[in-house]
Amino acid sequence: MQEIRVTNYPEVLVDRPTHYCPGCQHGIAHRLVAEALTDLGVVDKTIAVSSIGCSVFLYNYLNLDTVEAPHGRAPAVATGVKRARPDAVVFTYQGDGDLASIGMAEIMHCANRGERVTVIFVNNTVYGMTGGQMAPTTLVGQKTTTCPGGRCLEREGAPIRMSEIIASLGGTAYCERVAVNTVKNVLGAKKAIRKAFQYQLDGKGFSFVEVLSTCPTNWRMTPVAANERVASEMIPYFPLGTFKDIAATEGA
Amino acid sequence: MQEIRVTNYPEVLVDRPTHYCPGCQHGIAHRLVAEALTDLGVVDKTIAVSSIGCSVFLYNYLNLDTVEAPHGRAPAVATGVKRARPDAVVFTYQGDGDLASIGMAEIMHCANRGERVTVIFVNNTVYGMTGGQMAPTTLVGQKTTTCPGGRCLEREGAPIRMSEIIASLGGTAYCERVAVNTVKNVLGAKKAIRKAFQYQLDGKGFSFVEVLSTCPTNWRMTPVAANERVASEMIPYFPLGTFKDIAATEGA
Amino acid sequence: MYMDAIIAGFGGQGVMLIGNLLAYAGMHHGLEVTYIPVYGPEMRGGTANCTVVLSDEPIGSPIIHTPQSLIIMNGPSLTKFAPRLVDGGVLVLNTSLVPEETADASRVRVIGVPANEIADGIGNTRMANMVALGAYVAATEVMPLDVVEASLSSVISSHYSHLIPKNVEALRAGAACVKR
Amino acid sequence: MYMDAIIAGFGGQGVMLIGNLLAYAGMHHGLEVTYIPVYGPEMRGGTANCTVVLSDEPIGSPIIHTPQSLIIMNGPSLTKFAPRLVDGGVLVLNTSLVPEETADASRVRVIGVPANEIADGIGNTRMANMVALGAYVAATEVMPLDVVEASLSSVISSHYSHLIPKNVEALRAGAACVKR
Amino acid sequence: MSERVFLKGNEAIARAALAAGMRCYFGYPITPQNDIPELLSAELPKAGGEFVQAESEVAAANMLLGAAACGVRAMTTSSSPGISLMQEAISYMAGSELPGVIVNMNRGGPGLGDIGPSQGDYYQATRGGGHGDYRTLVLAPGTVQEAYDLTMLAFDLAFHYRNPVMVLGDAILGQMKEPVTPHTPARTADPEAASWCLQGAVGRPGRIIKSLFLEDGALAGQNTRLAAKYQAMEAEVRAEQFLVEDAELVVVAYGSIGRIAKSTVRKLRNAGHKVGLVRPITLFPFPSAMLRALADQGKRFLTLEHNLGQMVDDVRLAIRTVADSAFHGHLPGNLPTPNDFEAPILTALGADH
Amino acid sequence: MSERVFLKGNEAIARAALAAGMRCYFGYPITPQNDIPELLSAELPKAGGEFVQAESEVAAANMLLGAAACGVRAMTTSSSPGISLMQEAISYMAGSELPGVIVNMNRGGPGLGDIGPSQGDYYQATRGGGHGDYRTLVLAPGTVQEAYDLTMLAFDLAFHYRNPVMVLGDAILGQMKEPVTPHTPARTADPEAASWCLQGAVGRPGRIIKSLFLEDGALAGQNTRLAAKYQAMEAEVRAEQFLVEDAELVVVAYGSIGRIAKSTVRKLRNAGHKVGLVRPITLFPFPSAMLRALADQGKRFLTLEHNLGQMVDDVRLAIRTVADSAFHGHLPGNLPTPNDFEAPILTALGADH
Amino acid sequence: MPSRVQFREDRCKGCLLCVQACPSGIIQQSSRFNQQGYKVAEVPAERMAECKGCAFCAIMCPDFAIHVFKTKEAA
Amino acid sequence: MPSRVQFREDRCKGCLLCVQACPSGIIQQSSRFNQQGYKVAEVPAERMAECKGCAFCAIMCPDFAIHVFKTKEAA
Ligand SMILES: Cc1ncc(C[n+]2csc(CCOP(=O)(O)OP(=O)(O)O)c2C)c(N)n1
Ligand SMILES: Cc1ncc(C[n+]2csc(CCOP(=O)(O)OP(=O)(O)O)c2C)c(N)n1
Ligand code: SF4
Ligand code: SF4
Ligand code: SF4
Ligand code: SF4
Ligand code: SF4
Ligand code: SF4
Ligand SMILES: [Mg+2]
Ligand SMILES: [Mg+2]
Repeated sequence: MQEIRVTNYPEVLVDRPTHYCPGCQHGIAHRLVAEALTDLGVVDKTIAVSSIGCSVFLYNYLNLDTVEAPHGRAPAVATGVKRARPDAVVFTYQGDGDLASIGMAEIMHCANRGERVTVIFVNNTVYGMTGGQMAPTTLVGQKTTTCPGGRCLEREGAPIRMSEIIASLGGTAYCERVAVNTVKNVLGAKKAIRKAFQYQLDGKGFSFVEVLSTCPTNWRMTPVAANERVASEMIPYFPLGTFKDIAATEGA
Repeated sequence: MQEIRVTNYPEVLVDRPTHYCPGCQHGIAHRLVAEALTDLGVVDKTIAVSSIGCSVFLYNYLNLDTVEAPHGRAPAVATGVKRARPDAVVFTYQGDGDLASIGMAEIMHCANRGERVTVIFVNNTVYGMTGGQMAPTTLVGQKTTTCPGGRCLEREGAPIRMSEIIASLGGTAYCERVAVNTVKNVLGAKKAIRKAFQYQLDGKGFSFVEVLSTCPTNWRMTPVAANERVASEMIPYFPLGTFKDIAATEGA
Repeated sequence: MYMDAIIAGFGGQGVMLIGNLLAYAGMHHGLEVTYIPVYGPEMRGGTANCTVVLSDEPIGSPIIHTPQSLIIMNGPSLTKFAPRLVDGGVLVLNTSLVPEETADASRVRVIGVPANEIADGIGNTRMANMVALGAYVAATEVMPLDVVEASLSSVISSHYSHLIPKNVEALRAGAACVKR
Repeated sequence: MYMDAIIAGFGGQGVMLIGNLLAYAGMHHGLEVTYIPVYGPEMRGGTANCTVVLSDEPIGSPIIHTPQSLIIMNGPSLTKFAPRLVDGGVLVLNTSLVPEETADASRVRVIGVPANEIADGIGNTRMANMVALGAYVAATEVMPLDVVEASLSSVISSHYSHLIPKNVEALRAGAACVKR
Repeated sequence: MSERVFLKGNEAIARAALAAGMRCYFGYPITPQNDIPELLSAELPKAGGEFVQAESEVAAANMLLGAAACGVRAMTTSSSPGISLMQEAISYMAGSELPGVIVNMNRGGPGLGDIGPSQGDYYQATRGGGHGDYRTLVLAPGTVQEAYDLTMLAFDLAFHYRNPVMVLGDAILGQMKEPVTPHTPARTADPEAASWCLQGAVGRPGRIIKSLFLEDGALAGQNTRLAAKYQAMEAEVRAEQFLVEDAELVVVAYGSIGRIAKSTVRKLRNAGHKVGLVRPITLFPFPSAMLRALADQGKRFLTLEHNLGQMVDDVRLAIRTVADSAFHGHLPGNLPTPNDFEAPILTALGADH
Repeated sequence: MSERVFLKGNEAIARAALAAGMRCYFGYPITPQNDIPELLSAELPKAGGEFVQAESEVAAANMLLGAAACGVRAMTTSSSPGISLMQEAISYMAGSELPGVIVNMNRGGPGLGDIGPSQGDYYQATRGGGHGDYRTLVLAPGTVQEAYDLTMLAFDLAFHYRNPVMVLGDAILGQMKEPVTPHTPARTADPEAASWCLQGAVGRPGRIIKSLFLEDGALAGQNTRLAAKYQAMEAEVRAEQFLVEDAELVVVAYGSIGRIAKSTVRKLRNAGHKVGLVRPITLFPFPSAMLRALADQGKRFLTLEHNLGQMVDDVRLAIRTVADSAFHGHLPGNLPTPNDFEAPILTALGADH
Repeated sequence: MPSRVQFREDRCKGCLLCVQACPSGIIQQSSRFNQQGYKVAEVPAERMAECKGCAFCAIMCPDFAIHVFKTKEAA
Repeated sequence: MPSRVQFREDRCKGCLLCVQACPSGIIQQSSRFNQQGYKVAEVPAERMAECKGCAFCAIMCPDFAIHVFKTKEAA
């Protein structure tokens, strides 16, 4: 009889408490990135680009060479990194305010150029770090500190579906939307993130994974209720799935 | 027997020679805007937002209240104008470098918010004003001063199809791509531009007309050859047509 | 008249609320007041503190390095701020969480208040902050307690106004604890 | 040795090319040189001019307000620049487009050259610029003409190198026109 | 109306803008000024105005430009990195002579820095962080009441001079609360803007609002006009003097540091040191003449800032050839208290301590 | 290698960058510097480097930041409005201590201005148009050869100080042609960057390149380090002196205006006027000590700029308490010639003319 | 019903888009330069009668350089 | 084959996502506060035997606060 440990947190995941709020799923996303890099054996050739949002401290939790990008500009910074170090595995980790609002031009053009980088896009429908303002992905009716009456379709427009847009661009090799609200979805997310990095390694082009995530604090919900909202409100509007897979197309 | 003049240039079109190169179709696009505003009887409640490109001098040719926007930011400026003057008819006139490159974030969000403004997007696949550099819409293989070997899909990505992207955004009420390379197409373009303004007047949302246009100078072609290129190379990649019409959808 | 105070504790202990309340009361009492919150370097969790200045003249600095008084709700805050308290200054200490002996009673005037227990007694642990403030007002006599009580409605949203009497009770219990 | 020149004409008349050529030749002749183009306020069409400075010392300003010499290819340029020419300066004037009388021969040294006609004679109107430059070099003796001829390959792309002999012919025809 | 209300600096700015008749607000979230958009997102629509959360600071500043071109009172607010992103648009607004209010709640820099107070953006504010020769009026409140008053004034000045006006606060001013006496300003709109703003060209030639001047001499003309305007702004100089009359040493400090230094000055006065304070309230135009006059009286100077030395340039320029100024910089990243300035002042006084 | 080639200033910069071993270039088209990206789009890939036409100047500057973080030689180039858009990224680069070369071919402003020469961006370049306390080294070539040489130097200095370096030219320098003697620099790469740059964390903890410093005192520490570095940059001061020895009046002018003024000075000397010229080549650090020494000799000063008065602040600060400087600004929008400076110099000399 | 076209020669830039558009094929480039230096378009007098008055030329002209006239029977 | 879970209490933030995920329903919030002030999750000793070792709890934990152990027959 031998007791073995089933849980194996990858070494690249730094063993220290995170600053995230209880139930914030940035932690899960971090772990999945760590696992993918470890599984692919590329940890020591990876360069991370952290962005401005609650996850700016990514570098405190992933023991990687990392550069901090100005708000929204991670895809441009990643472009510079990848051009300087074509052999490195380069990824950005960005929130929805960062990527879909201020950084819209940079993400669109990075994808369109087909930069060989991977983007992990954590969509929690709100500006977490700055205290819960409206994001481009805030759902209609969702209350935030800058749409206190709830987001209004007429006034603020529809929540932006980034995966669908990114998938439509020429340079995108792989684009998928995942969630981490259930065990099954976490496992799916893990596969997607791994695949995204694999495509980068294979030089296929730009790869993009949108991770639906919770912000219990700014949703003003318990973590469990927030997690339930992912299934009840987010996934219906932001459907999970593969929006582009160049290999599938090539195979066809 | 009475001789009547068939050609009726609208009064808002200033009677002075333009600075455009021979065969440059900015002139046609200007005329179509002038005609639409005149037909709709809204000339004196129109505010134009000119952008940075060869057409920055729009205000020299259209006798309208006009503000000059920084490069790429016309949709943001137009948002400010429209919010300040909700009763005005507000439009931007932008080139492909302006709108699809530096101004990508502003056009996406202006459309997504559903600002009640009209955007005339003159796509000539090149940076005209600055001397023929690559634009996001430069066709694969097209030579420019910054892709002297021809645009390369691998390196610079695929030409961006803006109409398709804009049509996918929630706030867009009307989105159409037209050309002005034949009489028939000019007449179609005229209808589209008129419709775009009509939708603004009706408060339906954001309206967008992409006008395929020539830049004989920077294509290094005669105006006639340039005009032929529109049919032979541009339209096949940038198909003409309506990409979104909220009325058509509503009607259905 | 001039008085300044640093009020410090854990994120959830309501130190900002009583700082605000003290400042409001000062204003209602006709004084010049300033209030400034300081969040720790980490944005989420951690400790929090605020500074209140009360004066009958226009106030210069709203930030004070060597305060005349302290309300200390937890251990880390005592460590951080006690050394900066002026000699003879007033230190209201939540002895429910910090042993009274920890404070240097030879240098400053320590008012120990078992704030959590007293609040528990009233039936709401979360009012430990009000208990401490009541003790503070009583100890410093910076203004009459009823001005503070009357100001409660300025800091408690109308949604929670039914809790005002309980808060009054907590303030008074704190004050009573000093009188004894 | 010091000489400066403004060369001006319509957009298509090749004034930039001969400015460049003159500067290159100066460099090959061992001189310090500067060349600077000026496009009109309108970006497309309109007139164009450039300034060339030649010196055996390091050159200060590449931009000259009151030049020592001019090559003027069209009417508007004469109007603009002739008043700024120094007294006694050299004015090479394309009399094919500007009547020689227009220039103030009492103040400056006017070299009238029917550049277009001469170029036409050689069989290529577009070489009027070279005719004018040939005249200029002959009139100012700023350097031997063969240095200019030898520099043609620096400004004419290899694609058009077959035209070099014609350009030489044009330069010489211009020079000849002064000698006479 | 004379009831005192207890407000954060950020709230005071938002309320003042509402009271001043602001019609449009454009902004993008950033600490430490989020109270402003948050308050306005609720209140401005109620007042019939337009609140737009822009996609970025670049967009916000350009929206401001658009609304300003229509002659309406409009504002954007941000903090340091966001203000950097606005520099192109601010230069365009200045070049196009457009009114508009820009609030910078200065935080620590450079780069992402921190979210604490700093005066690191003085140069950027007063010398135009954007390109070209232009100036914005810069108002630097030291109290929450002043934040309220100067925000109101900012709209008036913006329209009077047809120029962007910056209100330069910091994380202290934004977050601190003080009693404020709200009031209704004399003006809440600018009817004279009808003579230049965009409305639609009814029965007149189209108006063009632009900063491109290509024709020969046109840009020179525009720069001359602008320079004359900046000169005229001298009329707006404001500064607080505190105990300078018999002072040997004049401390010069603005904004939050100005008021904190005031506490130090008061304390040192009580200890018998002859020290006074000048607190510039307008940073552009700078109270050079006032300082120069004090220099002429033989006083000495110490400039205190929450940065590594920026305003000290303006102080030294003001008093050059007569006197010079010592400098003490409190480092961004450290919170300033009155104690921090005691030693530097005593040193400058030559007193031992 | 010592063959002279005839190059535009823009071309010289591009060629110098290639010779200096630049690996990555990022840029966005703007007049009057398009020759740089145009040349590099053809040549850099041939040299094994990466040319990227960025979607905007914002993106270009951030790409530069990314490449710099990897320790490779990288550059971006633009002109005034584009440089304004880079201010946030430049502040981040300074805060993160990243090397990188930024070229500004200054055009007329503010706003869209024109495409002619101007020195309107002096403040922005030397005082950090971005937020926070930071400085970039600023090199101001006056000749095409200097444009070539200083571009090479810029890469060395960027890596030596781990700081952005700006090469500040103008539309004159960019468009004019002069003979240049190309050469191969001593360094074309920076192996010592291996000690800090991002490569992948092989057998060592991950490296973090950042400008966020939230922990107590951390940002203050970073600002102290940066200030010390800016102090150390004094070692790089460069300026040209021309006929100053026996001059009564020293003209101070930089870049294109410096060389144009040189012609005027030469002419006035020939006419017997005792005038000399100091042409600062580094604008930050500024040659204050040199000017101060000249002031100590009793000379008088006139600052000439192609703007409304910016560098004159630095001249006055340098010589304050000893002397003062007169100022003459040639207006952006007007092309400067040596004639334009005669009257101002004579006036400053007190000579009649 | 004869029609005719009129070229505003000072506006014409000689781009020849009108030539391309004219269904009658009657427009050609003249050998005349205008002030701007462009060889302007023209319809030779002898072919003007072939003009249909369709205005296709004007529709395609980027420089508003063409006027088209039709002659109608009086009502 | 019994399994067990171990909570790293200093890491736990009491979010209870593990509770939601556990198919055996054996995880609950304790009444213990950790240093950070969170009421940590726990499996009561008496129910540990019900643990399947599926690690669903660990997969859902955002704070890497859970270790899962399985006991195998030795080979
Ligand atoms: C230029 C600039 N603008 C604004 C900010 C303030 N800011 C910091 S994080 C953030 C948004 C974060 O939201 P998101 O990207 O959704 O990430 P989250 O915190 O939700 O994970 C903003 C606006 C900034 N740092 N820089
Ligand atoms: C911030 C900024 N960057 C760059 C420029 C230079 N610039 C002027 S026009 C232009 C591009 C014009 O191309 P496009 O929008 O396609 O218009 P076109 O001239 O082709 O009609 C550029 C890059 C500028 N004025 N401002
Ligand atoms: S604020 Fe939201 S996104 Fe940020 S750590 Fe808390 S829960 Fe996570
Ligand atoms: S450069 Fe191109 S777009 Fe510009 S006017 Fe000429 S033809 Fe038209
Ligand atoms: S009107 Fe029709 S037929 Fe007549 S010239 Fe024009 S295109 Fe030709
Ligand atoms: S289309 Fe117009 S501009 Fe072109 S040739 Fe014909 S008339 Fe002239
Ligand atoms: S391993 Fe499975 S059964 Fe055991 S506690 Fe975790 S989720 Fe429950
Ligand atoms: S999921 Fe993790 S952090 Fe949350 S309660 Fe369970 S063990 Fe604690
Ligand atoms: Mg978010
Ligand atoms: Mg274009």
